[in-house]
Amino acid sequence: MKSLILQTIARLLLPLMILFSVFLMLRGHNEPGGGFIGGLVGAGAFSLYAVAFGPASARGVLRADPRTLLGLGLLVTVLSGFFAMVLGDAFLTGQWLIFHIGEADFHLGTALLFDIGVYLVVVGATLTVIFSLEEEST
Amino acid sequence: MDWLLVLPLAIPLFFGVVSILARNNLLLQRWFGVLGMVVLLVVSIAILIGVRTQGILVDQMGNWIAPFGITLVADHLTAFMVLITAIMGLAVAIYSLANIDAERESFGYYPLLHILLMGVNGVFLTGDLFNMYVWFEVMLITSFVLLALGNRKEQMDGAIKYVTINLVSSLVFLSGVGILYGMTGTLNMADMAVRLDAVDSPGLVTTASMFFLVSFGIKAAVFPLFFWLPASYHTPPVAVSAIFAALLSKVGVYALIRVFTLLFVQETGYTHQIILWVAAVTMLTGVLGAVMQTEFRKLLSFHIISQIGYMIMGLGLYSPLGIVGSVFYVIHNIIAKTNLFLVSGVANRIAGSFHLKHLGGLYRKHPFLSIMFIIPAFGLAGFPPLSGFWAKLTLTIAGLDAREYVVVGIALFVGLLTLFSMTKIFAEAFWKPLPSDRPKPAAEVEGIPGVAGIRTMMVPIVLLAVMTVVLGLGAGLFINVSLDAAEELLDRTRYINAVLGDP
Amino acid sequence: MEPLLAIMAGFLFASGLYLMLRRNYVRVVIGLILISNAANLVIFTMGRLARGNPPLVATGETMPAEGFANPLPQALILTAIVIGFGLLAFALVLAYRAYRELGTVDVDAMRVAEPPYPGEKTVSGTPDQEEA
Amino acid sequence: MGVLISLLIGCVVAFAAPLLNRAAGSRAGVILALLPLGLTAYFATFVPRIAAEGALRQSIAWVPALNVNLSFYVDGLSVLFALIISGVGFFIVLYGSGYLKGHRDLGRFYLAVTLFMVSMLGVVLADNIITLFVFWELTSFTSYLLIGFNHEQERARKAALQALLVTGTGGLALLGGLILMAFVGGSYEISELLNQGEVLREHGLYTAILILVLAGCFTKSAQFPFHFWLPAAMEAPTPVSAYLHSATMVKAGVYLMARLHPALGGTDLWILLLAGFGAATMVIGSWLALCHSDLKRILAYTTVMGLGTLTMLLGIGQTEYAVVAVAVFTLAHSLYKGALFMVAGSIDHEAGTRDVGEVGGLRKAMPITAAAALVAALSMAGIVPFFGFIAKEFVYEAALAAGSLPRLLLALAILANVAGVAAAGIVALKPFYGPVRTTPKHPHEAPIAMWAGPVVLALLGLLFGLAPGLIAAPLINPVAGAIAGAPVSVELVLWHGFTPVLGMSLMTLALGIGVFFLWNTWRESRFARGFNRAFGVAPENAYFRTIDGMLWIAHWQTRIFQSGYLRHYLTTVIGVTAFAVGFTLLSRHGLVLPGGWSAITFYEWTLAGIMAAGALVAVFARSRVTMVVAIGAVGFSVALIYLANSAPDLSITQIMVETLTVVLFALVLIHLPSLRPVESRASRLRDAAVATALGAAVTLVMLTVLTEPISPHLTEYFGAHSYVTAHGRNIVNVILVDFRALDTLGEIVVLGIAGLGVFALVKLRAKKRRDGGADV
Repeated sequence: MKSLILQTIARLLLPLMILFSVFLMLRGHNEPGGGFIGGLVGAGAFSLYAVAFGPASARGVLRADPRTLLGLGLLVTVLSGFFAMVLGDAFLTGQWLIFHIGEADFHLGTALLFDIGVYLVVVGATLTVIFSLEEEST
Repeated sequence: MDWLLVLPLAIPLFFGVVSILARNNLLLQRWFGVLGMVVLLVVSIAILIGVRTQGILVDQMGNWIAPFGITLVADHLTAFMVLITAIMGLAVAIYSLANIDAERESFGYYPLLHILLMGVNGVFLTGDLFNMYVWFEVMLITSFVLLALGNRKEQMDGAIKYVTINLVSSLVFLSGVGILYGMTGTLNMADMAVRLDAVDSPGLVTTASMFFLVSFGIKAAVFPLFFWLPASYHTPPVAVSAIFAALLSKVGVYALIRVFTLLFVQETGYTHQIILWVAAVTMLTGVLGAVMQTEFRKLLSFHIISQIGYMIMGLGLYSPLGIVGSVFYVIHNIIAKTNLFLVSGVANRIAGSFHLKHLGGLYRKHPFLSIMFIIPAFGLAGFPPLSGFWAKLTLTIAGLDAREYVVVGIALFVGLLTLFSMTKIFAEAFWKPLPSDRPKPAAEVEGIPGVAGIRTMMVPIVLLAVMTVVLGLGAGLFINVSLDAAEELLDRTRYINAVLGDP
Repeated sequence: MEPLLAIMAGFLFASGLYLMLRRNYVRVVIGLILISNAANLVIFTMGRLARGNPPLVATGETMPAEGFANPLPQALILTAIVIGFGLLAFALVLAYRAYRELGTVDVDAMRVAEPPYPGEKTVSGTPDQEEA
Repeated sequence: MGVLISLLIGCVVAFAAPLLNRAAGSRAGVILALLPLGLTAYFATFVPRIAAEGALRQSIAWVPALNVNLSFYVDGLSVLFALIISGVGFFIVLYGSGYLKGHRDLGRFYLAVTLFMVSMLGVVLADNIITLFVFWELTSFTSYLLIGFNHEQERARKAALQALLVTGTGGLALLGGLILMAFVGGSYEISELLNQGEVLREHGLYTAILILVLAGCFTKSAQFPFHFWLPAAMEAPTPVSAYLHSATMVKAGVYLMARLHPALGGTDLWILLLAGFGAATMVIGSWLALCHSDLKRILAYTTVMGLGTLTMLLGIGQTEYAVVAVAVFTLAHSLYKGALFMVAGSIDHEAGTRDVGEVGGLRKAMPITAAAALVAALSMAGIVPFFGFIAKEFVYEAALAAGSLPRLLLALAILANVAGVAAAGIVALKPFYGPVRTTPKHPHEAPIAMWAGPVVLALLGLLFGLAPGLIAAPLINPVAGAIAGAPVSVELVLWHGFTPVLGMSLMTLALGIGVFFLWNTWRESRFARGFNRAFGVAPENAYFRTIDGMLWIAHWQTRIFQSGYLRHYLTTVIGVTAFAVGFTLLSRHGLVLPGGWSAITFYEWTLAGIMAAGALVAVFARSRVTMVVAIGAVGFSVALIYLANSAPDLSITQIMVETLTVVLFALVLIHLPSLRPVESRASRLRDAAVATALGAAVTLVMLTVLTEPISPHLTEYFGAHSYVTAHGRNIVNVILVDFRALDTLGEIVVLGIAGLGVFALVKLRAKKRRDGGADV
């Protein structure tokens, strides 16, 4: 599997796909996309890298253990929910900061935090699965 | 704010996540295991107090008014179930300290235990049918992993059967949710209850109810859908068997009670009569399965099935006393059955086997353990004045009152067979002298905490035995409270008004 | 197209269930995938369909266009797909692990947790050979 | 409250007994005996009060929702039994301390026997039927522990189980009967039900109630054909046999029948059942006694006879003679039988055997025991001036006065008593007189703890015989009145003069002595053996066959249902689902199909066709690659359906997941074998039928639901609030992260756990542990 072409492509694609996945996640509140889809794309980037260079190098690039990402994602999601409770609202009530920049309104809210959590969990869980299965094969 | 209702979900999730992140620190995981359960217990007590003092508690997630967001609801039944879940969680967490090997711990035993409870509590608390599906899945996937954790041969075999059948059940559930949504355009159960009454053809609602009868019936392990349970419950470590026995099938029973008192009451002469007869056959077939078993935990597993029959018998009777009987039976059974599983673990630790023919001599050498077995075992068989007697008595009175003589007859007869099989364990494992040709005791096998662990394992056993006795002697109080639960369940308007706001 | 989808959902159900009744556990997992899709189609159809009007609020508007597609089933299915994927991944790897431990993917030969009754005839044959 | 407190004290003492035994050693027995002694004194104080004021009632609520009260009803009947229970209990505790001296389980004996005493007192004192039942079952439970006292012997374990199951079966019937009685009579308190006799007897459920209640009483009181458990229960240590299986527990059934006589008694059915079964039990028991040479078995069978007599008397309980006979016979029997059992135990204890054929001439070694045995046996044989004589006279009088078939009953009573006389002789004379025999142990007189009981009980039998007036007015008449349901006053005298009954007594005695001398011949005879087989062994065998049959059914049905094959399980589950949904739809609603078929476009038909083809290919695929490709085709056509129906998010997700699924398959399938094996044709057809049934059911339900419009209220709300309130333009995403964020939270938890699960499945290496037993 370790072909030079694949390795070159993977090295190039990795940052692009990660950027794209973050973009998908961020725009998800208004356009098709969202944390889940973004997360799958992000996981795909590392999976590709793992195919090209082996799971060990992919783990190296990822730095964190995917299970840590998974845990962090869950933590972020719960905290986004508790954010509202601190402010006296029900669990998971959206809290919003609205900026007016020129013509456009800019909404920044806990929903985004929530989606980031989803993103992290999806990346973490998918990579946990893929890495361990690939390590089993090699 | 009733943010209280979120905590039974958030606390286990929090402790679970911390345990995932701290996966290399086993000591911390162990103590967080116990600590998390204690916190959960405190919260559940607070919820019960809240329900007792303020009536049905409601919390609209994200502040979206019902039926548009997801609503968490706690009535008496929910409060009971959440409380008993926390108690079982604590009991098993303590037991796990001496029962779970370091290998399983390092592969996520404690996070799984926490999140299992999260899923279970989610099912109890949610007022939204699709959300209930999600929590069922949370519960299922954690139970899958717990069951398989360890990767031993029996576990793999059991897990294949358990996973497959339960996935079918989930998909039937999901389809049922879809169909109900297609009929009512809503997912909030209170809203749905109102709209189902307005459906022109009650027969169609009854048809939809069959999806739930089957799907929850599989989870509850009723006849003829129970196969996954005896196929798998004896394969994981005892702590896992015990928490499964405590909670999983009872979640199915809870769901049956919930939907067949809240949603599907249009044609009770059909639906509830089916439930009643399913109950009768379930208790009979389960106990017959039990009497022929020679393995401690398999015998107990078949008993779970049998007792599920009692639990839904009260639902089938669909009278206040019947529901009281069901609720009481669920609570009593969770306590007693879990305890018996825990005792089986101690017996195995001492004698090195779960097979009755290899066990023996426990009565002579461990009289205290014997008492701790007798209490839940005879409680389960419905011996007065232990808790099981009152549960059975309530059902008997309710059944005779409804003139369901045959079903009552079966219920009483099954009690006798239960006694028969419990005395079988007692005679074989406790009374009989220890046979000489038996495998080496587990305590001598490497990698497992030795006999020293028994003291820790006895802590939850004693706790639960005391509960069985207290629940028996103090049945008056508990039945009065259960009556409140039954009235709430039978008078749907209270639930509906609490969720949707007074009309 | 709702009636057609109702038929398709039933068809996928039937095919998936048939596969679940096969002896090879890989087929069972494939069956699960089909039924998952079928259940999603049930929800999708039950929410009623709308062509060419996705549930989006256009820029500058505060409400979606009249006759927009029902967003709730879509959200439910999204959730169900993810859950289904998680369960599938687990079931698939379970099949792998079970094969490693038990030496077979033939469910009829999986009788470790429930050993044969005395005098019962079990499935004959050797464990499957791993393909070269 | 007094009664309840006394019982509670009893409980506390019971649970303290093992500790006391450890602390006080050999004195523990004497200390513990103070409890029954105190209780005897306490209950004795009720005797004058009842005679003066009538019955007393005490009550506090226990489980009010179920009408269960801790209520106690103290009248003549209950006080007589309470006195027997606590009085005999005193001697039993003493006796046990001697009999089991130094036994390592003595503490457990004290615990169980004291707990039994409390339970038994509860039975006879309870007013509430549920409370009564609670105590009733507790006596069964303690009896189980006591019969299984020598638990390392299989016989003891089996006998314990047998007694528990037989009495337990009856107990369940009893519970049903009592509850029905409460329904009909409108109360759970016996004292109130006693006034509802007419209502009860004329109600349609009367027969059911009576049969159920009697099932409980007959099994507990060892009536034929349930009598077999009693001789088997002789596996218990002798103090237990003396106490539970002659003086007290077995009389619980008699007590309850007597107690309920005013409420349920007097009907033809009552007379038929009680007199019939009672008389049969009486005769069978008495003659079975003579078929054995084990002292305890002989006594056990004569106990069966006594219980039969009492049941028969209650059956014909419409006369004063009968009710008085019940009272007198109960007391007399408890006194002499308790004494004789203890004597038998002493013989066993001292000589090491209790087979009549192996002992003889013990009189010299054990003079006190011998004397007690003699006195008790004379009472049992019904000889003047012992209390047993009065009892027997009353039995004969009652039989003569019976409304139906008096001659038959009298004849049967005489027949039974002849054997009784012989048995008394065998038990009390054979071991002590005649030539001295060598026994396994060298016999000595039993210690005082062990002879005190027999002596006192036997002497009481003499005292009450000589001075029956002592107890007639204060005790016997209230008892008889309670059974009759109306005041009774009969003068109790030893000497009636030369009545026909006296003649019969003499005849009984003469015949009995004759049988005594012919005993060995009888026992060896083919008739006796056949008799024992038919009435002693056969019922017990029937019990074993029932158990075996039950186990056979259990095995058969479990093997069918829990076959061990996943495919059987799934077939059943799918079939049941299909049937439940399909049948309900067709039977409760019927088929209504929606329109709108013409609106389906060509593209949609094409998509459906691709999807169907993909599914079919997956079904019939022979290679794994084909199968995965086919499943991909299905997934992508589903994605296209989503896209065509305004669900872009769904479509993208489906495609992503589908891709990932293929990757997973690729990673896993390389490790797995090919798609063999293939099933038989029949099994494939069956599976196809079941699967199609459920698929069709789902389709039909969906089509039916589609005939009605869906309520749009949720959809409209989401449309209106998605941007305005929740600041999102993608409504689906807003639902996911806001409106229904809790779903998403659960969803990612599932995904996360699945990830951890896969990790554990792959990475955790199952260590080679020993086969068979599961770990930890």
